[in-house]
Amino acid sequence: MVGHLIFRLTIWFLLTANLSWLNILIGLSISLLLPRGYTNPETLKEWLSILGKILWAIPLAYIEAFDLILRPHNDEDMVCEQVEKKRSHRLVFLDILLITFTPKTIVVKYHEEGWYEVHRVTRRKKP
Amino acid sequence: MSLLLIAMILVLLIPLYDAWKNDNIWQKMLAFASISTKTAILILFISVLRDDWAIGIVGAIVLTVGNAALMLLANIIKRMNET
Amino acid sequence: MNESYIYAIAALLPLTSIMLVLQVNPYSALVIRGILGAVAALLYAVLGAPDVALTEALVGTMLAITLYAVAVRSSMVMRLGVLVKEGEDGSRGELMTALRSIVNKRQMRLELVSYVDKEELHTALQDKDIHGTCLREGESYSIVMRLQRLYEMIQTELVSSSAILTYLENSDSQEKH
Amino acid sequence: MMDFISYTCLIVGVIFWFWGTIPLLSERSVLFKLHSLSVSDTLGSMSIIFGLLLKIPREWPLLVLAIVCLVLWNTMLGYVLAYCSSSGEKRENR
Repeated sequence: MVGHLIFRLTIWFLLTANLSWLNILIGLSISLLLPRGYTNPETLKEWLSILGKILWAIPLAYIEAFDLILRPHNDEDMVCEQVEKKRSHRLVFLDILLITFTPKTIVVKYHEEGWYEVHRVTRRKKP
Repeated sequence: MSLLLIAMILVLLIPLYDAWKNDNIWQKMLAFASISTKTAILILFISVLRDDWAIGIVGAIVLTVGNAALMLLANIIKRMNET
Repeated sequence: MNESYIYAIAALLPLTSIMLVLQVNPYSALVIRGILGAVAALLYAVLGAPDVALTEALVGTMLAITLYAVAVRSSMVMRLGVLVKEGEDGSRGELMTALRSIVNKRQMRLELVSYVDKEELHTALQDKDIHGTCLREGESYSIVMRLQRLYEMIQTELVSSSAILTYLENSDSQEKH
Repeated sequence: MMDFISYTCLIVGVIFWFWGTIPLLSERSVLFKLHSLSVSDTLGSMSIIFGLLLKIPREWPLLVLAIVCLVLWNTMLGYVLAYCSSSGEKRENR
């Protein structure tokens, strides 16, 4: 509930960049009026851990990108990654986002039973 | 700055050529995705170059809308191939 | 004017539009239409018309593409009525493959619509639910087409000996596909 | 100093663009091209926007919004394209 409100207000203020009373009022009413779907609540701890992961993913992605540029990766393969079951939709979304964001891995498919099909590029192994 | 802009326009030509030459529909979609992002970034770049807020907002919205349209189109083309 | 890059960007628009006109496959044309929309939005924004650019991005890229996709999907199709009990295997499968390749050459799809008995099949043909029917008659198949264009197209190109093609003379056959 | 960092970011971004877009012309699979496109379109563009942000800090709300949009949408687009292009043949019941 509060999370939704903060998220929408942030986007509103970034978009309008205006902190007058009228604008705050309009933003508040819009973010209250917009419909929201039902989601099961997550604990604060899960959110903090995923936030940390997101912040860490950005430098990691750049490191991987430089690795790709400097040492060409020419081989590709598919792996399956196991994650814990019974996660809420938003956390699954963030998981997929994190895996796809790093340039070496892309989630191809998500199965309900709790594992992802991940496509990776690797360096060609010498036989 | 102007030189960088010319380089960016040159990069934009690569996916254009690819979209023209490549016959596979998914390769064309990749080129479209690339062009859609690149044009949005170009709009943002020019807005900063000219210090124009209105153009910048258009850039941010084009970034969102272009990608949303791509997702719709990708899903529709996937359905086409199924039937 | 010292902003020479404007000319470079302006040159992209005719380039993409020529690309769009030269496309043959409707789906490729859709994708190129999206590219044209993106490039047009860029040009409009550069020339100092953010409102036009916004409209082009919203309508030209998103709405038009979706509507065109739905239109292409529902119109570029040949619906052929068949009976459920005549299975897809054997000679009919071969016939359908031949038909499909003929139709695909013109960027269309072949859609098989199954019906339970002959009565339903004929009503569907009369009601213009389907473009033609395919029925087993002894060893061979008889294909009845309702539209003249489709009939001529299949007649000139279908070389299969196991099918007899007929054109259904209708009272109001001016309707174009 | 600020100018130097911003130009570095911009040039790195453009180099990423070049590096990631050139594989489009090669004869590789869609997924492989998607990897290099995610380098160029997400990371390179982020770098370019960050360079612009340092250049004109006055427009920060818009550029931060652009970065957030870019990360979210481009990454989701990569997933959607990978999903749709790989399961084009297989029938998917949803």
